[in-house]
Amino acid sequence: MGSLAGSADDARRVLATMWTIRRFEEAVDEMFARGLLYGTMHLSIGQEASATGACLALRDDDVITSTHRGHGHCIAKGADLGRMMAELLARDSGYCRGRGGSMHIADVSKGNLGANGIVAGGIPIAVGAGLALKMQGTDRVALSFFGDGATSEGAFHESVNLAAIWDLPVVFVCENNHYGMSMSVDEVSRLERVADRAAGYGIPGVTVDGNDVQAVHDAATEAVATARAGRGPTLIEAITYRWKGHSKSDQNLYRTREEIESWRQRDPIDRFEQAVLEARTLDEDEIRQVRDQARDAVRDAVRTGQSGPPPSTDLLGAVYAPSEVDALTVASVAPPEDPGAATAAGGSGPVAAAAGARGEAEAP
Amino acid sequence: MGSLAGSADDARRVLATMWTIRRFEEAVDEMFARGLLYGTMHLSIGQEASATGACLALRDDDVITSTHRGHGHCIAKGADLGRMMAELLARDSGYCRGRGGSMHIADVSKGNLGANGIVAGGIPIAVGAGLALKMQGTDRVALSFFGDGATSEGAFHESVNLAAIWDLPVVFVCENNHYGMSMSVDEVSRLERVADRAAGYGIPGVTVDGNDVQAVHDAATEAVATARAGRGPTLIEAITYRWKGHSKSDQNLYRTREEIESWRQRDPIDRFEQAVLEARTLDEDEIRQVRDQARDAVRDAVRTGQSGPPPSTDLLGAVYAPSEVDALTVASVAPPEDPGAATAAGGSGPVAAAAGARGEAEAP
Amino acid sequence: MTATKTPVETLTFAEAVRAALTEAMEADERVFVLGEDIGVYGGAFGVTSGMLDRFGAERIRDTPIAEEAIVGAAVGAALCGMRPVAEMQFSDFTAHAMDQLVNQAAKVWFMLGGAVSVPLVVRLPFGSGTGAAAQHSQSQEAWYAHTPGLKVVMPSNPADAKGLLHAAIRDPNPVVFMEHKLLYRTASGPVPTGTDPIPLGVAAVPREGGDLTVVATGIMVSRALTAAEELAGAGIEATVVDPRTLKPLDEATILERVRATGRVLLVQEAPRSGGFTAEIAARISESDTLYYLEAPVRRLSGLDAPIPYNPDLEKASVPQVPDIVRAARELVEAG
Amino acid sequence: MTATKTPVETLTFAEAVRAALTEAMEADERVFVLGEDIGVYGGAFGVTSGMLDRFGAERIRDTPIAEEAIVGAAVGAALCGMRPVAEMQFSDFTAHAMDQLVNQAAKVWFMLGGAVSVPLVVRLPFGSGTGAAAQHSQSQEAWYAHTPGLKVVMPSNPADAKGLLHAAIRDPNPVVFMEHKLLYRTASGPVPTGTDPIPLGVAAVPREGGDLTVVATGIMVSRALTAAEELAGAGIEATVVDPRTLKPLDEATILERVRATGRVLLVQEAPRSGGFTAEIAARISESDTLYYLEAPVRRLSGLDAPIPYNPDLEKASVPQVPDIVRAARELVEAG
Ligand SMILES: Cc1ncc(C[n+]2csc(CCOP(=O)(O)OP(=O)(O)O)c2C)c(N)n1
Ligand SMILES: Cc1ncc(C[n+]2csc(CCOP(=O)(O)OP(=O)(O)O)c2C)c(N)n1
Ligand SMILES: [Mg+2]
Ligand SMILES: [Mg+2]
Repeated sequence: MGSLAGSADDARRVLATMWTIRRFEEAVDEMFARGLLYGTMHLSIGQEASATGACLALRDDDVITSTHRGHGHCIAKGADLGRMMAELLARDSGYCRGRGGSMHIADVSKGNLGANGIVAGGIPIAVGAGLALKMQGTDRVALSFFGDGATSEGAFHESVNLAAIWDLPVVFVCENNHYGMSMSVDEVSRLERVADRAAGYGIPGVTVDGNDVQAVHDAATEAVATARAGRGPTLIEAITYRWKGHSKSDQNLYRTREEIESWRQRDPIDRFEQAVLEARTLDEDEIRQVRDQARDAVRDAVRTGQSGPPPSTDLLGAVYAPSEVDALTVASVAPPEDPGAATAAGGSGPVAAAAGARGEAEAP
Repeated sequence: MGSLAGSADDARRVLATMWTIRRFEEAVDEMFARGLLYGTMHLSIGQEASATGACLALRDDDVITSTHRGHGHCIAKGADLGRMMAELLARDSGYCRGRGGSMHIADVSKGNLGANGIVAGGIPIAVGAGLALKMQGTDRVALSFFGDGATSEGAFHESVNLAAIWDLPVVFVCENNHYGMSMSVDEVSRLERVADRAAGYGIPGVTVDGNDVQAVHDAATEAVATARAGRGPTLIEAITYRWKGHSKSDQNLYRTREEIESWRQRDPIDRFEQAVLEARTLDEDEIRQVRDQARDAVRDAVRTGQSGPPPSTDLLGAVYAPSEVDALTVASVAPPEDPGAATAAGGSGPVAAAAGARGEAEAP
Repeated sequence: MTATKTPVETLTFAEAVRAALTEAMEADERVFVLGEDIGVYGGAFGVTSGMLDRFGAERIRDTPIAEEAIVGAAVGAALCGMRPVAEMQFSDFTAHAMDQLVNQAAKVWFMLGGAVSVPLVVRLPFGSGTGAAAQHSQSQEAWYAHTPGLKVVMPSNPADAKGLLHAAIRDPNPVVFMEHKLLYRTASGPVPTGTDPIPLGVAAVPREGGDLTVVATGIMVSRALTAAEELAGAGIEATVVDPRTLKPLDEATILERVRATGRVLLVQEAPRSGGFTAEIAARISESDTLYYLEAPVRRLSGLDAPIPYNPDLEKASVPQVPDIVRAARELVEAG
Repeated sequence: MTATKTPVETLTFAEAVRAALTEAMEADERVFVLGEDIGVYGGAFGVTSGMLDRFGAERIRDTPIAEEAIVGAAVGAALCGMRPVAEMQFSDFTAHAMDQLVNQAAKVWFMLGGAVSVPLVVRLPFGSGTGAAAQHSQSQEAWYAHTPGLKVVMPSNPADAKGLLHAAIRDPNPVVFMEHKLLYRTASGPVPTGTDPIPLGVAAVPREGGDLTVVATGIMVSRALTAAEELAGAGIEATVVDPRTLKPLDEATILERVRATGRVLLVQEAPRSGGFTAEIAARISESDTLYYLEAPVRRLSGLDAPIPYNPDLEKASVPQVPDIVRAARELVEAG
């Protein structure tokens, strides 16, 4: 696997993603403070490397499930910032038409099956996605993000086990940011590492420095390859830290100022920039350019979001999909760029090219 | 730990328990076939050694949770056969006053918190029992029986983890009889052994021959000692086999006649009898006597059960405990034989001698 | 009267469910079934018996005992273009899967702004009468009907079971499909061949009579029909309405029939308090149908108690034919 | 009028809950609290704030994120002589714990023949209005009220919160204690000092008026009272009934008040279909109270939809004061 910091293209892409996440969430934080946003928010500032490194290991036609702390995953999987911001601003132009908010942003067209307000709620869904992708005879992969706290849930256990015994193409990425809300990860398990949970399922478990985008990317790339090859799931633990409180109500009583500060010193973006500079892949100016672009993109997004129309008030009409909706047409998420690719790679499953099932007409 | 087969007292006790379970379930099987019993039954014939060996490692004041296949646990924890049979016959004199049936027999006075119709349903309850026993400052232990199939449930995961991190006095006994209904244990996990699941929780996991009562007893004794000493839970896997179908509707399509026959050859009772004979602890006559006593006790139980009155028809009056019921008075399960013992051993917990809390009068 | 007659075959309720599953799987490769012991065992109630041989282990997919993962995997598969049918071995075990059913499946379409639907069927063998006691005998349709985003279907006979299951599988929304265990073998009747769906949200009126209307759900429909025969012998003619789907509910048909007879008896197996027929009573009481009532609404329900093991008590816990006859007589004689 | 007056203090709803917990823990060593982030964090809504310092980590017991184990451990502890109070961080997460709550806790006393009881309280912060969207805003009291073996309490003000929680903790049965999140800080009022319980099953009638009866639950009680003030300005006098506990339900008081006014408006936050007020409507419609009605029963409920994020839509999803005023006027003017 190549060095991301060593390739100008990769370095730009990685930096652009990480800075976009950072700037997006800083903007959100500020807007919230100014009373422009409603509800609550869970920010991933300080954790940008895990979302970025993991999603970079995916193809466009792979899918992810995300969490309550999902802005980073969403951006890294290619979402439109304007539609994200519009959703946070509860507009009709938002991804969820203003009905979901931060905890439910999804971008199905890019294979993001959604943030989730339920801790561990996305994990079984990712396993089902992996099952579908396998049954459809594709070599697409489902990657599930979740936190350290989520591994205490029964849903984690049932899901990882199911993916393991069915050799499903699923990658489990635990973003261990040391806390589930106020609960230290050290207190919710006797294990040294979250990745050691893998031993209970007979699957590979790897722990990486989650603030090292290269390390995350390497681990994810290998796990994705394993999954694509039909050898089943991997559990990746990416050790990181959230700089901000758990949510808007957090007073940070369970951790020290010093601890937070020490992790700010381990800024994943700064670290990657240093690597890029050391490798002389990009110079300071080029890096600043990426950073400025991220800032501008977020500013644009705020404007786009704010100019969005208010949502439809027909709530009762929005509860059930109308019978004309065929799941396939809306849910054939992220078709491969070369429509032949997936079919070529697949065809061995029982439902080869599900898109053709029942011969329904489908817009290209 | 001494050899059970080498001590006449132990040998008699073990044989009596195993034969009682065997004869009880044979009787139940026959009664069901003759249409005398209602509902369904899950028989543990062939698995007698695990219930017997594990319960023998417990004190009277320790508690257990049991399963749908719970007659053996119930008998091994000292239940009255007549009340068990009365329950199966749906009489008022049954343990549940005819309301529970086979899947819900409990004998709270002996520390059996109940069979359970929900797979893995008793596991969290055992953890809560362990928590209570610990908080009350006792050195009592909770032991949870469950099957191989139960380890796929989220409840298993959450509970074992909780017991592990809180160092609760709980012993998890998985009776691996090779199948969860029709599902082979090999198909529900990538692991070689169920006990390997322990690795995911940082607790000891041991696999024993579940048809060897001595092996089960040794493992349970050690696990109980660990628990009593405040060092937390152990997962014991007892490998065994059920001779009968899963329940009354089972056609045994998922396994071969040969497989069943091969396990009948490994009869845990026969095996223990051979060991006793080899050790010359008891002779054939003495063994026959134990066996006959078991048969007679079961016959008596059938008679007692059948002579029980029909249950109360006041169902609506049976839904809620009346407000005079203080949980403590009914739930101070299995007070230690020497009332001083538990208090002496405990007293360190925050609720020392809970029986004294609020100074309520309680019958001795 | 009809120009062409659809050929029918006689099937049990279990066979009708199996027929719908089989036909749907043949017609649409995206349909598959997952659950505990549905393969070689054929399901706890034999519903999927023989389907493993026909469709193989990929599409008749035996799972570990892990209800949350079963429903969750079905949700994820549905999101990605499949049309899963998940079986809970007993409806009671859905207690383990409520997050995926209620917090995920039911809400995705709404919460994600209509970006993606969850075409999922969860089959729930439910109800009492088998001696399986409190944890294996519940009737919790009211929970699901109170969950926006779910559709709730409760067929009362083989023909409806087949037609409604076809509709449920084709529906783009999550559908809870409730099958009373006692019906599987005891209910037998003519079932149209072919794969025509019975649309969700249309009540059936299997019997017409002028003296009272009995609205009954699930297994209570056949008991109501038997009771109606008996009542007819005593000169009381009952209309029997079978909502068939609780969500969507065919309120119009129910209210119309209640108005026509002026007397209504609501019959469900579920415990009384907060049961689904309370909703029907409420709809009557808040509409002008109220003015047509010649006697108060009458509900017959299961007791507000868990289901006991003892067979006599178990029977006494839920409405039986004589209870319906008695309540109907009282209702008619009241006014 | 009363001879001796209990001293009162002014507390918020959250403080009142905390006071009851604190007093119960001081009075009875068997009482302890477990849940997520209840220790140093003080609970997601600050209810247990400061209690860790007072009682220590053994009795204010922070748990992993594992709702089934939380409730299950509470059940096991209750069986063995403790009196646990389990907090679900949001009521919605009970979806993970339904097996332990419904299949275990609710049924043990009945199913085990009265051999052992489960003195357990599960506190559920519930309801919409915080912008937390569909998975954090539900009102599922109807599920619990439809579960024989559970008691269901829903206080509407600080004094009731405290007194009812004392009763719930002392009750030998599992009690679901529902706390509307919006009340925690906004509801403030006089609360009697001391540990007197308010018995479960006794409705309150915080306002009397002859024109109609409004039966409202939870946060809808304060909205109903505000609406009643407004209505009084327009010459319409409303009786407001607050059931306080849904199971057991004080049916007698409700029916009596409905008979006295001849008009009834039922107000709940939960979605309409199958909501708890349907049960109240049913009880009215099946009793002779029906004959006293001068207009059909009127229900105001949440929409049959998940709760949306957008604040305007969120508000529009559940009854607000003007909705109550409007419905009451229509009801009174109707007949
Ligand atoms: C089932 C469930 N339980 C509890 C919560 C409340 N909650 C939201 S996030 C959170 C902490 C999650 O910790 P972790 O999984 O480590 O993710 P992080 O917040 O650290 O990213 C909790 C307890 C929830 N949303 N869902
Ligand atoms: C939650 C739940 N899921 C499914 C069932 C149906 N069921 C009862 S026993 C059983 C098999 C259990 O297997 P195992 O745990 O190995 O115990 P065994 O029957 O082999 O003793 C199943 C699937 C149930 N009772 N509860
Ligand atoms: Mg975390
Ligand atoms: Mg087994």
